[in-house]
Amino acid sequence: MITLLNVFSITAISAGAFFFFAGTVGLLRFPDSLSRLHALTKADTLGLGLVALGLLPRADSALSALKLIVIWALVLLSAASTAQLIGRALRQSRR
Amino acid sequence: MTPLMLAGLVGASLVGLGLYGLILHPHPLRKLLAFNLIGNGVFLVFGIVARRGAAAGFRFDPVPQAMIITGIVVAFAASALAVAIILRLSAESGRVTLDPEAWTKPNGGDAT
Amino acid sequence: MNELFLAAAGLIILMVAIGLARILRGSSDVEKLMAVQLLGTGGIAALLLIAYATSVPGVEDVALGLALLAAFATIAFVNLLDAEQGDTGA
Amino acid sequence: MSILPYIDIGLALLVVGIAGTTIAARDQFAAVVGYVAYGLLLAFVWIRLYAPDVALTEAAVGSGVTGVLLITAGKRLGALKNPAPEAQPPLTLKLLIGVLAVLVAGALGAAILLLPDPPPSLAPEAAAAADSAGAGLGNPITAVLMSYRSFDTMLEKLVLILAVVGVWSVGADKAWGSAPAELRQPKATAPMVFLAQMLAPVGMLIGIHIFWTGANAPGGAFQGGALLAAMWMVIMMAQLAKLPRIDAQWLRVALVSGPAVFLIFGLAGEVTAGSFFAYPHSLAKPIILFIEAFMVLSITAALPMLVAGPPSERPDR
Repeated sequence: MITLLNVFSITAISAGAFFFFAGTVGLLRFPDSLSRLHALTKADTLGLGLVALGLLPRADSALSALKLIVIWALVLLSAASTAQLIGRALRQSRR
Repeated sequence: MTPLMLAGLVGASLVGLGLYGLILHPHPLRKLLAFNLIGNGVFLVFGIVARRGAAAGFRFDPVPQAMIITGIVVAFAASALAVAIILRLSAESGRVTLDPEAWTKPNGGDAT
Repeated sequence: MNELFLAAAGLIILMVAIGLARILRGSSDVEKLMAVQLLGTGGIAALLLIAYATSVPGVEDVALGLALLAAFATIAFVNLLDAEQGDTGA
Repeated sequence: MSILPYIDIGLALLVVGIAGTTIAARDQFAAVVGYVAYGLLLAFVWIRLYAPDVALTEAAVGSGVTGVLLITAGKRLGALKNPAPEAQPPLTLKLLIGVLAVLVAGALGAAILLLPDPPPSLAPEAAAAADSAGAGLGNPITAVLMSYRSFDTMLEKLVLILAVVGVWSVGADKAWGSAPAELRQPKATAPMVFLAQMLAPVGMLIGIHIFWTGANAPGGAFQGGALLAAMWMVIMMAQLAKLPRIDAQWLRVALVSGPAVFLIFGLAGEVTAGSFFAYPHSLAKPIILFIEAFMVLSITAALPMLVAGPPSERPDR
């Protein structure tokens, strides 16, 4: 059971780190601001979610585990909405 | 090189950077920002002392940490007061600079 | 296991550093807002990993606070940029 | 062979690098964004020093709210983007100041490298104080703030109020009593309103939780209050609420309530437990939480007022 959980943690965290890598590659390679914003907010949010998922089995208590999930939910909400806000501001500044 | 020493050196460099900015930037808000950097550096150096209390059988020394927390809030209050005074100063004088030469010149320097 | 956490944290910090360097060198003001966004996600992930590996207690609350503040700072910055465009554009 | 030292070095370089960017940045806006990023990173360093309480305070007050204060001020100065390049100081002066800064930083660094061994510590004393007066508090930092150094904490609240009074008093005479200038002029956009409506309730819950849990775990009145203040500012930025007039009765009561309650209990300690700021042993925890609740109220009211600045009669200035 322990090893199974460890494998789960390792897989999730490795995948999370990969998505951060992908997000940064997008940030460096994409041609314009809007697509860079897209790479940053989507890939990194997914990466954070996977990292939080991988840390779940290691949480001290049920409350800590719940907080990890809330952190992800909070970042999901704020990343999606602030991406909208930044995107709007980008479009307006280009005009 | 322990993490403690490293953090202390970060604090020392922050003080240096802040000092440089505080003296050289003519813009008042930039001076304020640089001053905050100095403050953070000082807190960090002070925090090293907090962490070194670990040798006495604790993971940290709570007294300096509590004082740093107090210090951060007081630093913010002082910054807010400084901002208010800067805004008032520029509203009265029409200038946004603390460059002494801009103030001594008869009517130059107020580019903004 | 802890070493793996740290390795992942190291990789994420490296990515955040590269991203920050790219963003803060960028030309437009609005793009610079992404720096805060980047720290709001990558920073929190690295923070959680490091704290779990070095067993710092109660780090979830710090991460919650950071997530809230990253959103707060972005809102404040966008708000002022918008207000500025409103002044000149309309 | 651990990776941790390399992560530490990388973090240190990153913090110093971003701090350098804020000093070197050409325009005000880039400097402030850099400063907020730097503050969030500094929270990492505090986590590495096993100081999550300080990390949270630094991130909330040191970087978040201070950043918003600076950017709001920059906008009001109309100098968010410096239209004309400012006169650069001469190169010799730059070099001179650079050498001075390096000398000061070097001296500090040397002092750190040469710290005495074994280190002096107040931890045993504080732990004893936490055991006696702050009984029942699992978080030694809260115990220190609320009992061992309680006088400091109360005076610090007074400093916050003094700062608010100071900020209000630099406003124009005619504007006295009216509300500070709005944090935002044009109509709020739909995503902003949505985000504020979703974020603020959750954020307030988290702020209250961090205050509540501060008795036993990292967190406390400052951190919780700062988060609540940030959420109040979000609400005002999305124009879901207006900035209060500075002569509003409730605002003033909220501002003063923290230190006032603290002082009342401190004086009561003189009568019941024999010394100023001493709490009866069995009631220490509920009393401390009660005082802290009012301190949270004070901080939540004070921080947005400090950011909003002096009262203004016109909608924009």
